[in-house]
This record gives sequence, structure tokens and C-alpha cells, in this order.
Amino acid sequence: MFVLCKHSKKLKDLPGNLKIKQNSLSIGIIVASDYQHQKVFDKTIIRKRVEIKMTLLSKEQLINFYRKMNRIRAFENEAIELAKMNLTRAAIHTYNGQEAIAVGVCAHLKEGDYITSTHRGHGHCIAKGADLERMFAELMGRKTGYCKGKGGSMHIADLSIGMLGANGIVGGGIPIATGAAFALKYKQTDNVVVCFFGDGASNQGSFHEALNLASVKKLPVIFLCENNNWAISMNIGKSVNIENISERAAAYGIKGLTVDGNDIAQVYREFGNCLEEVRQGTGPVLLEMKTYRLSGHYFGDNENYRSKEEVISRRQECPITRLENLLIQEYGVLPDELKAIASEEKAMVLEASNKAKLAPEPQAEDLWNDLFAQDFENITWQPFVKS
Amino acid sequence: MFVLCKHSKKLKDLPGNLKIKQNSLSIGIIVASDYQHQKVFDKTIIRKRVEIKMTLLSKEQLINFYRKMNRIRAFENEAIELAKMNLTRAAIHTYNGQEAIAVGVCAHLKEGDYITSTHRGHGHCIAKGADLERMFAELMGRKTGYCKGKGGSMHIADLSIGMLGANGIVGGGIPIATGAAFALKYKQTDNVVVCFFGDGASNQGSFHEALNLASVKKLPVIFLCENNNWAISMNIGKSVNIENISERAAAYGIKGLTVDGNDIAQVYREFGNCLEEVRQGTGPVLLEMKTYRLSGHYFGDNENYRSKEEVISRRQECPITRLENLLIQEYGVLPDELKAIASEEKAMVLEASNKAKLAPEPQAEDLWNDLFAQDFENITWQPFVKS
Amino acid sequence: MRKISMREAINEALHIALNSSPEVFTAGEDIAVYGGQLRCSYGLLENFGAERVFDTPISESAIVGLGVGSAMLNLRPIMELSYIDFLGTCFDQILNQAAKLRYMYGGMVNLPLVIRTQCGAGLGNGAQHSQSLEAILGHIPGIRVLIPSNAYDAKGLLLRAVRDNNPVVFIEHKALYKTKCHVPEEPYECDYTCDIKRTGKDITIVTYSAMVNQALKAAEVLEKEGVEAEVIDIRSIAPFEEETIINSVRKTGHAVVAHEACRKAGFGGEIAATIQEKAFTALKKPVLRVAAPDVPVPFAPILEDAFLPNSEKILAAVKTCLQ
Amino acid sequence: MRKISMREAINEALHIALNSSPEVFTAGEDIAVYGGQLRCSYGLLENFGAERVFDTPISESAIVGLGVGSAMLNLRPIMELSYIDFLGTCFDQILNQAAKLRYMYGGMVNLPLVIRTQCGAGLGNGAQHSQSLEAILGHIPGIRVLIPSNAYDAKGLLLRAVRDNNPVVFIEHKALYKTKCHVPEEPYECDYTCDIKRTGKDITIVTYSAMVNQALKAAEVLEKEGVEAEVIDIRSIAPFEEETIINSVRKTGHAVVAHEACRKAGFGGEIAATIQEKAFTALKKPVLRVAAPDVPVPFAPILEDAFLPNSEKILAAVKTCLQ
Ligand SMILES: Cc1ncc(C[n+]2csc(CCOP(=O)(O)OP(=O)(O)O)c2C)c(N)n1
Ligand SMILES: Cc1ncc(C[n+]2csc(CCOP(=O)(O)OP(=O)(O)O)c2C)c(N)n1
Ligand SMILES: [Mg+2]
Ligand SMILES: [Mg+2]
Repeated sequence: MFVLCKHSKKLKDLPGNLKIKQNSLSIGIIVASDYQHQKVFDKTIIRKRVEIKMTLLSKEQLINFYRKMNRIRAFENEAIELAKMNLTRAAIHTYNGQEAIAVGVCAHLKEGDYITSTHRGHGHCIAKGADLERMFAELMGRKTGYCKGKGGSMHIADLSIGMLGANGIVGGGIPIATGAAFALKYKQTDNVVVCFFGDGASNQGSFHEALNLASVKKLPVIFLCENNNWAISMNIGKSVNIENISERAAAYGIKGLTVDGNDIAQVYREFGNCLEEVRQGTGPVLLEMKTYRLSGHYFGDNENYRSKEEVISRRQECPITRLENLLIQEYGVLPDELKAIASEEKAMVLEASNKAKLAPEPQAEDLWNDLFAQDFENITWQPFVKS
Repeated sequence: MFVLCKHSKKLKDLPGNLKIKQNSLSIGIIVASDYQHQKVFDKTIIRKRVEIKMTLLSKEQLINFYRKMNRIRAFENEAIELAKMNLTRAAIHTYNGQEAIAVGVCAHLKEGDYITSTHRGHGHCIAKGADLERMFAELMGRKTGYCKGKGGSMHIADLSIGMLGANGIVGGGIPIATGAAFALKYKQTDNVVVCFFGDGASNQGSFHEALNLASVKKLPVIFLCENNNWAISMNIGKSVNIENISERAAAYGIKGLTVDGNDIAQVYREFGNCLEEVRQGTGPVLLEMKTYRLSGHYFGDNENYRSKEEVISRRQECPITRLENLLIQEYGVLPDELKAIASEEKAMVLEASNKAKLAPEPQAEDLWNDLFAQDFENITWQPFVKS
Repeated sequence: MRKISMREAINEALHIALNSSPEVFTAGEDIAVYGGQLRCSYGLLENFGAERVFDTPISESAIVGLGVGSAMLNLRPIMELSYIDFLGTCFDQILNQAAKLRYMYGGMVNLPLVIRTQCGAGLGNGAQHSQSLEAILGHIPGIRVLIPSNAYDAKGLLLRAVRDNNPVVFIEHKALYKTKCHVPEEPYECDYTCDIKRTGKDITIVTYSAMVNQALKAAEVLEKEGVEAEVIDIRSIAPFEEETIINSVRKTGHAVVAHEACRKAGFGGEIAATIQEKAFTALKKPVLRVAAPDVPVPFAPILEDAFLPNSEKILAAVKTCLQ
Repeated sequence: MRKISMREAINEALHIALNSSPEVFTAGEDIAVYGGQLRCSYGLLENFGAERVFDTPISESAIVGLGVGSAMLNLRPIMELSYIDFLGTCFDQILNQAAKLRYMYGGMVNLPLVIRTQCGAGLGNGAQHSQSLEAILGHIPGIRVLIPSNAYDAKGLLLRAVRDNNPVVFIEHKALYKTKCHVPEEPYECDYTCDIKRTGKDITIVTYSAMVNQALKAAEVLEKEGVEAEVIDIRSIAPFEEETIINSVRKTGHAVVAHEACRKAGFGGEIAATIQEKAFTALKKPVLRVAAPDVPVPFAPILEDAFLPNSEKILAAVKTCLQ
């Protein structure tokens, strides 16, 4: 469990030589292990041993994160514009407010690593390096889209960049991620799978089955729960009876951890630590990142289940704003520099969208393609002679 | 977590005036709360506070338990005889070695309480008071059987005694038990449901979903996991990565407890304590009872997955033998008295079986009955006038 | 004559059901505060309170199981499964529990459970949120499967389902929610029987759910061309009332079956097989089926349009049949 | 000529598959140490080791998901679902994942996954362990559904399935495991096409799985009565090769379809509907269906016998048809 620095003064047992940064992001962080009770955000912590680890992210890294987070935000905003113009169909689930997670996580992944995603998958795709034009084309059902227009917003995949696919079934991707992790282990690689899912998905049976199987098979998978407080209209306080989804790790004898998902530095660091372990073969981890869904469940949501005040107050913790403040206050970056980056990203996104708008639609006959692979694998059968 | 008395000498912090019985059953018991680490059976315990509670079961109660446990054992042995004579069909899953659980649990239940059961359901039925002749008749597919021969060994139900039914789908009964508990709460009774299932079932998605739902709805249900070490050929050590299934309670914010399921006194007491709480509306409990399946998974199992030595050594802990020893050593009951009880039960069981053998078979036309209730409920529709 | 939409009619039936029997409650994902992903349960929470109208976590097996278990103890649950595609995550509770317990237990229990769900393509929801899976349910003995095509039937069938002492899956097509027709304010019930939507002597079009309107459209066109089509809405997949259909085909000698579900092993096969068996001598031409092709529902409008059966495809089949 | 049982033939195919490709592994409940609840996987653990042959906890969604995910990364999993009835607990992974991912992702992925499972009644296993659910699978576009009737086909179809780059559900009837026939020792494959088990000019009996033997029995009786029945084993529900059937019915003019699954919305409906559509003018009588009644599988021997279709019921249908 990790503590935001602003609460560090409440801690006892701190080594005297500790220097703690008092900014709103945990660039300098206190690592507490062997704790008994834990809360995130603004609550106190009781623990026994306290260990200090200072990690300083470079300005370049942070700027790079800022760039990607803005790219995702711009993509989602443009997706909504397309929806308003009726260029997309059905639900568009935007990632607004959760950008730090996809960006902080995917920054660590290397060639051969995979992710699985959900109905709220654009951010994961972009962070993993997907092509924006093909994404937009897919949202608009064009032939040049990632799925040739067959999938739509909820079903984008790009195996060439390690993105195993978004999934419209809540919890549907969790067993699949486990299977992919099995393949990576079977092939004796040191690669991993990151399985993204929401707080709501953690109540599905598939979550339970997959985590248990991954645990007993010691598979290299990080189950990454983005706890954004809501599952459509269901508040996390009503869907589970526990404080942190990560507590569920105990049911499978695996490591569980909750971090502040709106703090890109914390996301980056803590995911990195988990990843290192998982790569070494210690088995799966359940990593919960607390965040907040700033927009409606989908574009068009009346949001009758939460107050405007709640959303406004949570906007303060928007991960992009927090990173902005940090860069300005601690790294001396000028606001104008950041604005320029945001504009660049927006322009790039718009260009991709505009190109995609010109892309051709599929033809009716395409309906019949892509269902079955036509070939059979070339295997020469070897009779098995029993000894 | 409860400690077998034979380990009591290892405890520190014990009040001086504590008298502990040194017999093999925990008739006098040490109640340890606020513990950090726990093990059952023959391992040590570390805890902070220790609280002492002495419960003495009367001889009459224990003899009554002994009687019922023998009834179950005799039933199962006779069922196997019927199987050998080809009077039954398909798998017979016997309850041998687990009798203390059904008997100790059901002894507490009152009118209006319900249980749900599994493929290994005979013991639960008998402990809840089912008619032996109708049970045997069902095993032999007779018209007078509980299900008129439609169900068989795995599907016996008797709603009149609060037995909601056995179930051939592993984990299938857990959501149903939850639904029944909802009904009891909805009707504002203080009744409860006891949901029996195995260690293997605790890996099913339905377990997870049902426990979470029961927890958030605070339903009066005791999830009773009979951890008998095996799920067909799968050892508990390979199917989960935790020491006790009860640790899974934490994932739902409910109470979890592991007890020695081969110790009828402990089963009786600890279940009673849970029941009291659950009746008061504190929500569900996950109660694990450790036991051992003494016979094969089903009659005819080759048991190639475990050694004969293992089974022989576990026979020492047979709950009937342990209760026998206790009654003789601590309560001065004569061995002959116990033998007489066992014979009485056996005779009663045989009589039921013999009567059932004479029962008529169903007729082919019966195939068509019992699928749908023919009537519609008599509800007078009341228009709803919006205010 | 009051006209309301199918969504309003269902909402009205839910209000009447909850108002009429204390045993009735309703639960599911987002049905209470939100008023339902299907937007059919608005007002219920306010009018009947959180004990009887409540949201559940995302766990469809537990949701259906809650219905099964509480129905066994004589409550009358109306559970909502937001999309029929989520049969996937609760199938055991339907296939092996709700449908089988009564029979397996020798008739000992009643299961007065209603599962409301939503089917169908046409709105760009993609392969996992657009299926028509009634044939799968129709193959499972022990459950009722109702599938209304309009607001009037939806209200009447839903009320009947709530009084049924057997498990009922009630399938609402998403493209029909906004369609309006005359619906009396007072409570009423519909039978689980075929409804002849239009009489005719030349050909029988057997259909249900969203395809009923398409068949009626086709029938109008045919009328202009001098062909009188009889359009039958079966309304109920289980029980499946064959008599009306057989009588009609005996009269017309021609039949086309239309549904939105995929063709292969769809319920149209059952209907066609039944017609040829029971009205063989009357049949002048083979029974033709109009159905979706055997592919998942695609996303892009052009592809989804190509996927969906419609009045033109019905028309084409009728013409082939009458050739 | 070596004769072995279907169980042995499947076991042999599994050995060959694991021996021939390092991408092949197999997993499921009790398949390794125990040798399978179906007793088909004995020897595999000893011969190929615990990395490639392993037991899983009881969690069918995770089991199928393990197959789907690892197949996406080019392994060739053979997962075992001990009873087809357990479709209930893993249906989403088949319906919405295995069957749809490739199409939904625009053809981007291959899913070379085989799910072996066991179907059928006759051994007193009761309603939850005796079903025949191939029609449900046959209605789902995107998967292959194979259903052998004998040892020879079981070996040949299973090997072909392992080389298939698409998800295959492979359905073994429990009553067939002990039936023996000639099976060559060397590896070979069978096509996903109909197999004419016996030629005849008077009537076509279309069937599959355990009913093939019953149909052949009926054909023998018919022969003595001077009726030449053609018996067709379809072997594959998906793809469903119609041509052989249509050609046969064009020749015989009569058809009976037989399967063990419940009648309503069973695959027999699809077959009958197809025959009447494509061979209408040749048909002298309606296609009749022999199937189980629409009730769950009962336990008692008398009831289960009454439930099960068999050679006499096929015979009766043939006689009605030829009357
Ligand atoms: C099996 C299944 N059940 C229900 C739904 C409908 N649904 C779509 S998104 C969603 C909420 C998911 O919540 P969460 O997992 O927290 O993800 P978030 O939307 O917050 O990103 C629901 C209920 C679904 N798509 N699949
Ligand atoms: C959904 C499902 N999966 C698998 C099975 C096959 N099966 C029957 S009993 C059993 C083992 C159950 O183990 P456990 O829950 O520990 O109960 P026990 O047999 O030990 O009483 C299995 C795998 C089943 N009946 N249902
Ligand atoms: Mg959420
Ligand atoms: Mg067990």
C-alpha cells in the first residue's frame, strides 16, 4: 500500500533522514509493507515497518506521459464529436479521467507482452501504440478500421502491437488473458499479460475462476482493476462490501495492491515493481488502481445516479490536471509548453479522424468474410509408439 | 479459529483458572479471537487475546448425534450394496467420513430453515430428517421415491422438511441458496439457509457471485464448505493456493471460519455460534469444515490419485470413531451400548431399503408428467395509478 | 384510443405486477436507480421501494440464481438480464436449474420466475449485444419463452408470465421499444398462442418479434400486387402452438417463415419442419426460410443492414414461393 | 484388422496429436492423474509430462478461457469439458468469445482450439449429465461442431480438428465409448462431410452420434422386409454438408431424421427444413423426425428407455413414412 506524500506527516517510525516531497503527486513516495490496515487517498495508515524508496521520474518521461494522456483525452473528445454527428453508432465508452493508468502501465511493456481490454478500451489501445486512424475508422464502421468495420468501438484488437482485444462482455477478457499468459509461460518467455478490467467486472464469476487458475498455475499475468467508482449506475460502495478490490487477492494466495490510479508517477512506479516480480515468475498479481470515471458511462448517459457536485469535485483529481500541476510546480515547465503539447496531440487526433472520415465503407458482401480461417495447420502426424 | 484441546498446552496468555479437557474432541474449547495466523488440526496458533468458553454437550445429545451419524453411514453402505446388485444406476457419491458435519449442523435448524445440497447429498437429507425409504426408492428409480424416480441419487429434494434439493452441477446450488435466503429475509422471518458445497465448488464462478451478492444484500445464509481434501482426483493443495477456503470470506467482507469437521462437538458449537449471528441479521458467513472423504469419489472409483496409506491414516480421524472414543472415555458409555445403537440404525436402514426394493417402478407414461405446473397463480391485477 | 410504446407498456405491466402481489419483486443490473439499461423499469423504485426493486452487482449467474431460489420459496421474481447475449454468463442457472429442478424433483417445486431480457440487432451494438437466441432457449424443455412483437402483447404476455407458476424467459426486441400501438389502461392478459395479424388466402408468413412488422409491410406490398398473405405472429416459442399455423397453411398451401436469428438451427427450422410434417399434402411449394446469415452480427451499418432480414427479403421469398 | 473402442481411438488420437506438435497441450478437470472423467486421456501425463497435460480446478469458464487465450497466441489447446451439460458454466466463453472473436476482430486472429466433451443419455446419469446439446452449438456461427458415431471417425475427425485453425467442439457420446470397429494404427483424418453408412433406394435415414447404430439396426430389419434404407451419418453439425443428404432424398423420395436430442428446436428441424426445401419435388411423404420428447432426461431405467429414441422408434417412423 502506498501513501500519498501529503499524509506522510501522520506516519510514525519514519527514518529521520527521509526527505519527502510535499506535492500533490507521489514523486517521492513512502513504501509501507507489512501493514495491517490500509486506506488510500486521505486516510491514515497503521503499519509496522516502513521502508523508504525514492524514485524520481525525469522530466522527459513525464512529458511523454503528458503527451499520451492528452492524446487519449483528445481521441475520446473527438469520438464524442463523431457520435454527435451520427458518424458512430451505439455506445461510446470514454476513458476520460483514467488516462494515467493506461499510459503508466503500457509505458513498461516490451515486445511480446500483451494486454486485454474492455468495453472502455480506447485508452488501452492508444497507450499500447494503436494507430489512431484505424481506430477512428473502426468507430465509424469503415473498411480500413482495425476490424474492417465488423467490430466497432467495443471490439478493437491489434495483435501486432500486443493488444489482444477489447471485449463487450464484462469480465469476458479475464479468462482469455489467463490463457494468453499460459501461452507465454508455456513458450518459456519472460513476457507478461496485463488484463484490464473494471470494478464491476470483479464481481463476475470469470474473475474468480481466472484468478484462481492463474494462481495455481503461477501464470505471468497482472490483473489490473481500474476501480473508477462506478459500474454504469452501480456505486462501488453498493456492489462490494470491502474497501479495496485488491483485498480479493488473498482469496487466491496472490499479491494484491491498491494504488492511486490518478497519479501517473505512482501508477508507473508501482506497476513497474509488480511487473518485475511477475516477469521473474512469481505468479499473478491483482493490482487495483483507484480512479474516477469523469464522463458518463457512455456518451448520452443521463447520469441520474450521481450528483453534478460529485463529478465536479472529482475533476480536481483529474490525472491530466495533476500531472500538469506537477510539471509546472516541480519541474519548472511553462504552462505554454504544456498547452503546445496538448494542441499538437489534438491536431494529430483530428487529422487521424479526418482521414478516417474519408475511408470507404465495407461492402455488403464483406459480411461473409472473416468468420473462419480457411486453412488447416501443416502438421505431419507422428504415430505414437507406446514403450 | 478454534483450537483442538490437545494443543492447548502450547498457548500462552491462558487464564490460570482454565481447566482443559485433554481428550481428542474439543468438548472443552478455547476460543481464540483476533488472531493473525491460524492453522487447524495439528499446528500451532499465534494470537493476541484469548477468551475461554466452556461448552459441555450432554450425553443424550451426543448419543443422538451418534445415532444419526450411524444412520448415515449405514445408509451409504447399503446404497453401495444396492449398487453392487445393480439396483441403482450411475454414480453413488457416499458421505463416509463427513457425517459429523451434516448431523452437527442440521441439529440446530428449526422449522422454516432450509438447506441446499450437492451431488454428495444423502447425508444432508438424512440429517435434515428425510424419509429413508423414499430415499432408497429414489436411488432405485422407483415411483415412490422422492422424485418419483425422475431424479436419482444426485437430485433428492424434500421441501416439506426444508431440503431444497441436491444438485448435480458443482456450484449450482450456491446461487439458489442465496435466492432462498433472500426470500426468507424478504418475508421478514428469522430463518436461514445453510448452503452445503465442497472444496472443489469454491473455485466455481457461481461461488464468487453468490457470496458477493449475499454479502451486499446481507442475506441470512451460511455458506458451508465441506473441505474433504479432494475434488474427484484433484487435491485441495493443487486446486487453491491458500491454506483455508474460509480465507475467501475476506473477499466479500464477511466472516470466515475454519473448524474441524470431524469433531462433532466443535461442528455443533461453532455452527451454533454462526447461526445465532446470522439469525440476527449480520449477513452471510463462510464456514469451512475440514474433513476427509474416506470412500472413493463415487462407488467404483479406482482412487489412483491417492495412496491406500493416506486413506488408512485418515481413518483414524473418522468422526464416528472419534465420537465413540469420547463417549466411552469421557461419558462412561459402554461399548456395547454403542454397538446396540449402531445395530438399531443399521436394522432400520435395511428395513427401509427392503421396503423400497418392493416399491413399484414408474410407468413409461410418467415421462410426460411433472415438467410444468399446470395452474396459473390467482392474482387479481390492480391497476397502478401514478400520483 | 391510447397509444403507448412497448417500453411504456412493459413499464406499466411491471407497475401493475408489483402493485398487485407482495410476492413480486424485481432486480437486476441498473434497474432501480437508473431505471434499467433497457429503460423499462423507471418509476418502480420510487413507487415500490428498495426492498422490492433493487440493483445487483454484475454477476448474472447470481442474479438468475436469486430468482430461482426465491421462486422456490414462493416469491415471484422478475429478474432482468440486460441483453440476451448474457445468457452466456448465466446459462447454467437456466439450462440446468430453472428448467430442470421441477422435473428432476418429481414435480415437487414451482418456479414462478420471470427473466426479462432484450434481443436483436439493428442499432449497431455489435456481435456481443445484438443476438437473437430464442432457438437456444426453445430447445430447453422446462421453460416458457415469450417474444412479443408489439406493446399490446408485451403488456398482456408479461402479466400472464407473472402469474405463471413456471420459469418464463421474456424476450423484448430492442428495435421495438419505441414502437407504439393501442394499449388499454386496465390490466389484461394474452394467451401463449399464435396471433393472426392479417388474414389472407394465398400464402402464410409465420414470424415473431421485430420481423412481424416487416412481414406486415411485405403483406401490404403484396396486397397491391394482388397477393393475399396471412401473417401469423407466434408470440410464444415455448409453448409453441402449431394449430393456427397448420390450419393456415392447409388453407394457403404456401408458407414462408421469417426471423431475425441466424438461419442454421434457428427456430425457423422447427417451424418449417412442423409445417411440412403436418400440412404436407396441402403444401404446393417448399416452406422457405428468411433469416439472418450464419455470421455474428457485424457493426458497420452497411454490414448490419445486409445481415438483417427485412420486408424486402420476405417479399423475395414469398415471390420465389409463389412462382 | 485391428478393432479398438472409440475410447481407445480417441486416446490414440490424443497421443498422436501431442506427439506431433509442441503447440498441442491438453487440460481439464481430472484429465491428467485420473486419466479423465471420460477415461480417454490415460497415459498422456506419463508420456508427455505435466507441462502439456494437466488438471485444472473446477471452473469451466476459466478452462475454456485458457483455451481461447492460448489459442490466440498460436498454441493448439485441447480442453476437456467432462459433460456437455457443463456448457452452462462456460457458455460465454464459447458463445461470445471463441465463436466471435475472429469475426469481430475482422479476421485478425486464429483460434485453433478443440473442446472435447461428452453427451448423451442411457446410463442413468440424470437430467444434468445426459443432455444432447449439439443444436445449441449448431446455432452459433463461428465454431465447428463434430459428433462422431464410431471409433474410426472419432480418431480421424479429432486429428482433423486439431489441425483446424478454428474453434471446434468435439462431442463424444458416452454410450459409444465401448463400441469397437476397425481403426488403422497409423494417423489419418476424416472430412467434415456426411458419411453414407449404407446405401438404399427406398428411404433416407439421416442421423448422427449414437443414433447411427440404431438406424443401421432398423435398416437391417427393413432389409428383411424388403425395404432398402440409405443411412447417412452427418458426422459434422457445423459445417453441415447438405449435398449428400439432398442427393439421397432425391433418389429415395422419403426421409426420416433421427437424433437423441429433444425434438423441439433440435438439429432435426434444421435437417428436415433443409430437405423439404431442397428436395421438395422428390419428396413423396413429409420428412419425419425421431427424437427425444421435450422433457429433461429422467433417471429411472423405464423412464429413460421411454425417453430415448431407438431402432424401433426409427422403424416405426420409416413405416409411417412409407405407408
Ligand atoms: C456480462 C455483462 N453484463 C453486463 C454488461 C452491461 N455492462 C456494460 S459495461 C457495464 C459496467 C461495467 O463496470 P466496470 O467493470 O466497473 O467498468 P467501467 O464501465 O466502470 O469501465 C455493464 C453492467 C455487459 N456488457 N456484460
Ligand atoms: C459444473 C460441474 N463441473 C464438474 C462436475 C463433475 N464433478 C462432479 S463432483 C466433482 C468434484 C466436486 O468436488 P467438491 O466440490 O470438493 O465435492 P466432493 O465431491 O468432494 O464432495 C466434479 C468435478 C460437475 N458435476 N459439475
Ligand atoms: Mg467501473
Ligand atoms: Mg471435495
